[in-house]
This record gives sequence, structure tokens and C-alpha cells, in this order.
Amino acid sequence: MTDFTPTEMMTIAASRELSNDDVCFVGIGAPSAACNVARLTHAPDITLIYESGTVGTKPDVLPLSIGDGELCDTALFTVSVPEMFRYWLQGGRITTGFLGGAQIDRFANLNTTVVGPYDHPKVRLPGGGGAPEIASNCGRIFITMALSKRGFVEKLPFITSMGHGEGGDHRERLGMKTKGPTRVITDLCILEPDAVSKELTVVSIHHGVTREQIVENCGWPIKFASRVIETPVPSEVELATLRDINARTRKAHQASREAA
Amino acid sequence: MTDFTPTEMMTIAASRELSNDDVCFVGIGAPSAACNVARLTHAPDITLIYESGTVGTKPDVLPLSIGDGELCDTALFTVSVPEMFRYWLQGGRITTGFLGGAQIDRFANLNTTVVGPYDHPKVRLPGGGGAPEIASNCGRIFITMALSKRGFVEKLPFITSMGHGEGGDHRERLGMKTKGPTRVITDLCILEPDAVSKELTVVSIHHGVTREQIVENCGWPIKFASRVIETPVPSEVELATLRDINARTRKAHQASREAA
Amino acid sequence: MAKIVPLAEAIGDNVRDGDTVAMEGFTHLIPYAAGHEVIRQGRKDLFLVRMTPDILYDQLIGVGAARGMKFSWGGNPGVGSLHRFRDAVENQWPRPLEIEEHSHAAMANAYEAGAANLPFAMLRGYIGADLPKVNPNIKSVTCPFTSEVLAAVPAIRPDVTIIHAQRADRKGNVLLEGIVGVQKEAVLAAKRSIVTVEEIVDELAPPSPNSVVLPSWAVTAVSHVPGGAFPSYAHGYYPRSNAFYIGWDEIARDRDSFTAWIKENVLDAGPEDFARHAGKTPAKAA
Amino acid sequence: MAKIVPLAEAIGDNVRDGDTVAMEGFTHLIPYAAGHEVIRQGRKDLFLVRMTPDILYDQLIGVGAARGMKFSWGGNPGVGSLHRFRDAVENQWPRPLEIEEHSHAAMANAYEAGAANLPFAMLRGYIGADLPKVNPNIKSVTCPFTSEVLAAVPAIRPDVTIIHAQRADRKGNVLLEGIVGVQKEAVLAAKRSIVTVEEIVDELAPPSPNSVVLPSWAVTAVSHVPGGAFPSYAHGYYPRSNAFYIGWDEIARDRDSFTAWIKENVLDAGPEDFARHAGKTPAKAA
Repeated sequence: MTDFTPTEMMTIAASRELSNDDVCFVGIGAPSAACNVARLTHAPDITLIYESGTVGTKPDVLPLSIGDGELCDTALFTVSVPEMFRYWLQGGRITTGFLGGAQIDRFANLNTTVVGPYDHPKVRLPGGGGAPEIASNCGRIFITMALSKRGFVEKLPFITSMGHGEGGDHRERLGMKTKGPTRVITDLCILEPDAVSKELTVVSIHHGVTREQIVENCGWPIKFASRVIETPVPSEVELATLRDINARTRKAHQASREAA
Repeated sequence: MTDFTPTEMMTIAASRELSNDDVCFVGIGAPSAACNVARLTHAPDITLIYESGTVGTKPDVLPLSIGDGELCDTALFTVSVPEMFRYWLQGGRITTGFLGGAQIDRFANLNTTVVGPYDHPKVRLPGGGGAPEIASNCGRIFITMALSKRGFVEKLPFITSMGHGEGGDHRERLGMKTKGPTRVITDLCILEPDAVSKELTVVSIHHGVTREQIVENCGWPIKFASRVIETPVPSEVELATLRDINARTRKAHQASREAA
Repeated sequence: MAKIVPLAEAIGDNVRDGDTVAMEGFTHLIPYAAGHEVIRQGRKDLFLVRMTPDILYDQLIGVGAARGMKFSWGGNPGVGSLHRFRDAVENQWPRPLEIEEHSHAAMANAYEAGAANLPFAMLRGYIGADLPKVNPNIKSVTCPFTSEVLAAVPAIRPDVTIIHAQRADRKGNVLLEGIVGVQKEAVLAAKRSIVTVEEIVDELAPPSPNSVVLPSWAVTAVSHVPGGAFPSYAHGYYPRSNAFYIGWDEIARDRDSFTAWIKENVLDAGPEDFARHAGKTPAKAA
Repeated sequence: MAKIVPLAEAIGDNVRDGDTVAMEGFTHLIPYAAGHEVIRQGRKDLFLVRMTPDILYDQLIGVGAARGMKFSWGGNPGVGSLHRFRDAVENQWPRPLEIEEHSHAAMANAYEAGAANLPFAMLRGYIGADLPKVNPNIKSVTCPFTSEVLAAVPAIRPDVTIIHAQRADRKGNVLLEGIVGVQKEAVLAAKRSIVTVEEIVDELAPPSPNSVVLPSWAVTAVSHVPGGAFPSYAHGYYPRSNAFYIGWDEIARDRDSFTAWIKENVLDAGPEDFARHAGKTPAKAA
């Protein structure tokens, strides 16, 4: 299938990275869609956890918030938020965490806190929430963000959650044993940190996208790996599954709007 | 009623100290009997907590262990043991804790750990269990122990849980804000710490007991308060309630022995 | 023992100007009716605490009831910004707002430490993040066995915690079910606590011996306010109004439309107005 | 994902000579059948961890399977001493037993810290008590905000934790109910874990969304052993045999009668022998 939107490609590319053995800490938006597409296609036994405390959820529609009733109704069990962060996240039980943000730098550090100085911000963003500890305690991190000059910046005004810090072995030097961001999945391409420098590097370009588009939409001089492939286009099943769950979600949210 | 055993007197004297507003951390044996007699007579709304995690229990028969099924079946709710010790005991939510021990000294410090040196004990006792933190975190402590020279000793070989330490303001000096042992209820008399020195002092003598008996059964030269009363004898209701619950308990344990 | 009283009395007796107040609820069971009563009674100079300040705290900030806020994520979930919160931080309208910002993990641990009567909480946290540079209440502690350095934050000990729950019995024992968030910890960490409930029943009847229960003697006041969590939800009673959350973006973007909304829906309304949301659309899991 | 296997295989695969092993259960759900299998397989040099070592650990100590024990209360509840434990400590029979002794609060916090992947636990504890003088694993930590000094103990991280639970589903998800003790923490703190269960069912069907569940991916092996907690009990299945606990005092007092009992009831028996205790006298709360 070549009739898909860039966001659909991003979501489906993310879903492919997940397997039955994954225990995922899911965020709202693209990660939630990606995880549930994986669950409904190639990874039926994947475990999805939302930070509201719901473990092993199988939502029929995507939640608007991290704590929608649907998540609890379909969960294997639900724990308190302190337990979620202590036993499950800090306990090292999560294989894959998803993050996103307003801004990212070349070492996959993220900012969701402020634009401008912290004490006198130009734009006050929502803040980090679970991100600082998701970034350090999950086995690996996937980041989903649309590629844009505003989002992919040379220097972050604030590091909300650390990716590869200043690059190289910075994580190890700070005592972290987890991998950190291993994939950044955008609407145009997929990036991976370079094995040594940890600088994000294009490894896969989505169908129909040019290198020029990627360069133009990145705030730093973006590097390409020596071998760059084309991201396989969404299969019919992937696309149908994503569109179905999005349609069910729209319908459910509309119903709740009418009932309100 | 004057037809009662010393142990019955001890249990009933302890039960009288409790009120509807008390939240009690109950131990097995005399404390469990005393708390349940209070609940079945003058303090129907008393809250009984056993360290196994059962909160607001109303057992029909007395438990043999701290975690008998009866305690959970009749509880308002049951929490994990870490929660019990963290939120409820250390959280400062318990008004009255009960302790006992193999040995006690004049400042109501207790030993349930060893007789002889710790590394080469003559008798290895079960150990402290919850006692060290019950002693410091409950609002006040009641101790029930039969008065005997073996139990009431001049010097403890090991302090399992601190009462008034070396006496005086020792608790305050260690930063404790709780009262510590306020009553020691024995089968012969009731002791209270002196207001200043904190040395245990006889304040009430059970019916039919002489001062000589008390002196002879204590391992240190025991002091009497300037005003000593006679402990009111058990009422018919108190005695009937205690004997009923003891009879029910015997019958239940016998049944379980036959079924075993 | 908890007193079972009307909401106005519960708030009047227990929430004071200048108090540190936690109104908790992680998407679920957010105590909207109680928060509106706080606004109606004109409380001021409050220091608000909450992991996920959402619309309710946007409202409290927008009317100027708060001098400060301790939080870990201040947004409208799935929708975007909290415009009143942003206006306060970016433009000091209607008054400046002192902020103390943490991560979720730190806040959750800090409530837990408060409930456990510890002075601080420790966590494997904030590694490589900038918050410790701007928040002096993030320090460190060293393990006496391994010498590992961990992050440390002060325990949260609110003057008063306010939550919403499914039901209470006539003695004031409270049952929470579903996404229970940090509510139990927030209540146990506080000096005083208020719980609004959907129902008051003869028998609490928890479905499991291990259900989440707050005993009457650990709660200060219980008030019967059906629908009191709307537009949040009460598992087993009514669903979240995602539509309201989406609609709030428009209302709160503008100071005047916000102020008009508050007058009509808070100042000129009462706790009884929440009842129309209770059970209107039965929750799936009822 | 947990493997559902016979008990002999679960123990054979996961318990090794020299391991630090926690078989937890606070009066309720004590994994007797699994402990007997450990004895039958001749494991040795184990370092046993448990808050309340009762008869099961008396048996393991009495057969000489343990090199040491970390504990907080070592008695026969409501009855008296553990004679095999005393014989090991007082007379080094059948071998010396290294002990590391704590309070309940410290042990519970240490398991909790293990589950939370922290290197140590802190508590307001041991004030004025003598244990810190004889246990070098009790240290202190200072609050970086208030300068208060708190007790600190190392986190418990067993090589393997063994527990008994009411039921599992066919994927290996486990439900515990009633007095749940420290079992969840002990499993999450361990490298490997074995759960014996009364029943394996198609649907786990927890009675509440907040029931105590261990997901299959947090457990190593599940074995179906009905009656496997006897003479302890399984809430909803069968009651505690208080009579057995009372009778044990006589059996364990003497080395020969103990050894004869072990031969007859452990060495010459099997996990299937526990089945006769399952459901024989239905529990009240079933």
C-alpha cells in the first residue's frame, strides 16, 4: 500500500519494532496507537502498561488520557501510581519505553518543559511527567516525533529527560545500565544513534521522501548512515488495523462528547 | 466476682485501659484476649490491627497465630506487610501497641532475643519481630507479663525493644515523640513508670495479692507508688465475656486438631 | 472517626487560607465538586500540590486562589496546554505563581514517604535531567552499603488532602477502586482529609479483602456528592467526559470566557449540580 | 513468561546449592510443598531469608540444608520455640547457622526496596534497641533536608523466591488474596521465582481491578500443587492446621523423632501427598 499519511507511516514503523516479549510503558498519542497496532497484528501477547497503573491493558479504543477507564477495564490488574513507579518502572521490569517531546537534540535528549529561560519562560510546556525516569529505567527507549526544524533543534533550552547526553559513553559514565533511545521514528525517516558517537543518524527513509526533505526539516546538519534503506511501506493489514482503531476511537470520543 | 484466675485478672485489667477511639496493634496471647474483651464489652468500636496486615478485625475466636484466617475473614481490609509497617505503624496511625517478652527491666525495656551472649546464647529466643518499631512508633505501649523473678530482672542480657531506656528523658533524647510503655499489667499488680525517673512502680494491686508476694516475684527491689489502689475485681460481664471467647477458641482449635 | 457532613461544611472546617492542599486523582476520581467549593468559599494563598494538575487546578489558578504549585505534569491530557496555568507562569495573571516542579516518580515517592512518616523519599531518578538545577528541593543521598548516589526529595505532607471515591459506609470507611493513583498515600500523608463519594451505603462490601480502603479513623470528613468527579470519572458509575476536556481548551484560552464560565458553573452553582452527571451514561465496568 | 511445570522441575531448574532463597508467607500461603521438594532434591548451603521462619525453615535447618538465615522472628507462632533452629544456633547441630537478624519493619522495608530496585531501605527504626550492635548490616542515613538520622538496611535481593498462591491462569498470571504478606515484594526482588498454586484456571478473574496479581512475565515457574501450603492455609481453600503447629513442638524437640518425621513425610513422600489437605475442610471465606 502506498496510500498512507506520514503519521500513519510513523505509527506503523514504530509498531514493527515491538514483539510479544515486550513490556511497554506507553504514552498517549502515536505510541499508544503503535503499541496497539502491534498488539492487534504481529504481537498479540505484548504487555502494555500505562503510567496510571494499568498493567496488561487491551484497549478497544485508544485512550485520550493516560488514565481513561477503558485502560483499567481491559487491564490484567491495576496498581497505585507509587507502586507503578517503584516496583515496575524503577524495578527494571519495563523493556521498552516510549517518549516524545516538543524538542529533541542530536543526542536524543528531550525538552517538554519550557521554551526560553526556566524562570521567565516564553512558552511554559506541561513538563516532564514520567519522562526523566522512563528515560533512565526502561531497557530501551523509542521516540516518536514529527521531523521539523522547530522540534529537532541544535541546542535544547532545557533537558527534561536525558537521551545520550553529550554523546559517547555519557550514560555509562552516569551509572546507567539501560540502552536509552535506540530508535527515533519520525514521519519522514527513522534515526538511530551512531554506535560510537551516539549522534542520531538516518538509517531508513520512508517511501516517497527525499534526503533533501529530511535535511530541510532538521535543525542541525543531520547525518545519514553509510547504508540507508527505504522503510517498507505499510501492509494492508497494518494500515487497516490502524485505521480501524482510529475510527473506533473517533466514534467513542464523539459519543462521549454527545453524552456530555 | 472474686472467683477468677490471676491470668484472667491480668487480661481484664488490660482490657479496661482501651476505648472506642483506640487503634490497637495487637499481639498474640493475653493482648489479643484483652483487646477482644474490650471490643465485646465497653469498646465496641475499637480498631484492632494485627501485624499480618489485617485492619479492623472482629475475630469470633482468638487466633493462634498473628495471621490466622479468622483475622482476615473478619477484617475491614487487609494490606501487605510492608504497607502495614510503613503507612500504618511508622505512619503514626496506631494509638496503642501491646508488647510482652521473656524479660523486662525496671525501665520497661524488653528482651525476647537471647539469654546469654548474643553470639553464643544459652537460650535462643524467637527474636523481636515487630517489637523494636512497635515500641517507638505507637502512641503508647501496654505490656502484659506474669510477674516472676525470671521475667522481671535487674539487667537485661539484650535489649530487643526500648521502653524508657536508662530512664528519665532518655526517649526524648533519642528523638522519640511517643510515650513508650505507660502500663505494665501483670497477674499480680499493675505498674506505671514514675513521672520523672520512669522506673516502674506498683500503682494497683489485684484482689487477694499482698505486697510481699509482689516483692518476692520481682528481680529488682520494686517500688510502690505513694498511693496504691486495689484493682477492681472482674465484673460478671467481663469474666463471662473472657471465658466465652476462650471456650470458643478452645473448641475451634480442637476442631481443627481433629480435622488435621 | 470521619464526620459525614455536607460538602460546604467539610471545606469550611478543613481548608484554610494559606494551606498546602493536595486534590489528587490520576485522570480518574478527580474531586471537581470539592475544588469548586473551595473556589466558591473564596479560599486564597493556597499552595497546591498535585502530580497531574489538570483542568481543576487550571480553574483554581485562574481565579487566583493559588500562591504556588508543586507538580510533575501540567497539561490537559491528550489535548494540550493548561491556558490559565500558562498565563500565570508566563504573564503572572491573575497573580504570580511560585512553582516547584518534579518528575512523576519523585512526586509519587514523595507522597509515599509522607504516608510512611519519613522526612524524604529516595529514587533512582533525575539522572542527566535539568530539573535538579532549577529545583533546590532535589538533593541526593548516598547508600551506606554500596555508596551509590540516589536522588532525594522531601516528603509531601499536605495540610489537607481532598479526594473523590466510589463509596463510603455510614461509619465513614471509604472504598476506592480502579485507577487509584496516589490518593491513599495523599490522604495518609495529610494532617486533614476530605473525601467526596458517589454513594453512602450500609455495607461497604469491598469485592476483595485486599481492596483499597481508607478506614474512617484515617479520614477527617466524608461528603456525599454524586457526580462529584465530573468531567473526570468514577469507575463503575460514569465515564470520563473526554468531550469536556477537549472543550475546555477553548473556554480557558481566553481570560473573559474563562471568567464567565467560572461565574456560571462554579460561583453561581453548587455541589448538587454535579448530580446530573452521576450515572447518566453508565460506565462499562459497572 | 512463566513456565508451567511440575514442582520437581521448577525446583530443579531454579534452586541451586548456595543460593539465597526466600520462601515467604506470613502465616498464610507458606510454600511447604516446595520447601519439601528442596529438601528432597538435597540442596545445600542455602542462605535462607524470611521474616517469620516457622516450621518449614525449622525443617530445612534441621536437615542441614542451610548455611545461614536472615530473619526477624523465629518461633512457632502461638506455640513456642523452633527446636531445630535453636539446636543449630545453640549447639551447631547438624551444622553451624550464620544468622542475620532484623526487625519485621526492617525486613519488610528491605524486601520493598529490593522490589523497587533500590540498594537500601530506610526506616524510623531500631531506636534504643541492641540489634544494631550485633548486626553490621544495620547502618544509618541522614535526611538531606531535615538532618534527621534514620536506620538503613540493605535491600533483599534473593537468587530465588518461592511462594504459594491461590491460583494461576494458563498463561502463568498469578492471583494472591487475603493475608498477602511480603510475597509480591519477595518475588519482584528476586532474580528467579517459583509459585505453587492451588488451582490453574482458564480465567484468572480477579475480584477487583486492584487485586494482588503477579503477571506471568514477572514469574519464572508456576507449579500446580493443591494443598501445597499445608499446615499453613490457603484463604478460600482450606484453613490453617493449628493442631499441626501445636503437634510440631513434640516432633521437633528431639533429633531422632524429627529425623524420622522428615524421612516419612518428606524424603519418602512427594508433592502429590499435599493434595489430601486441599479443600478437606473448606475455609469459611471460600
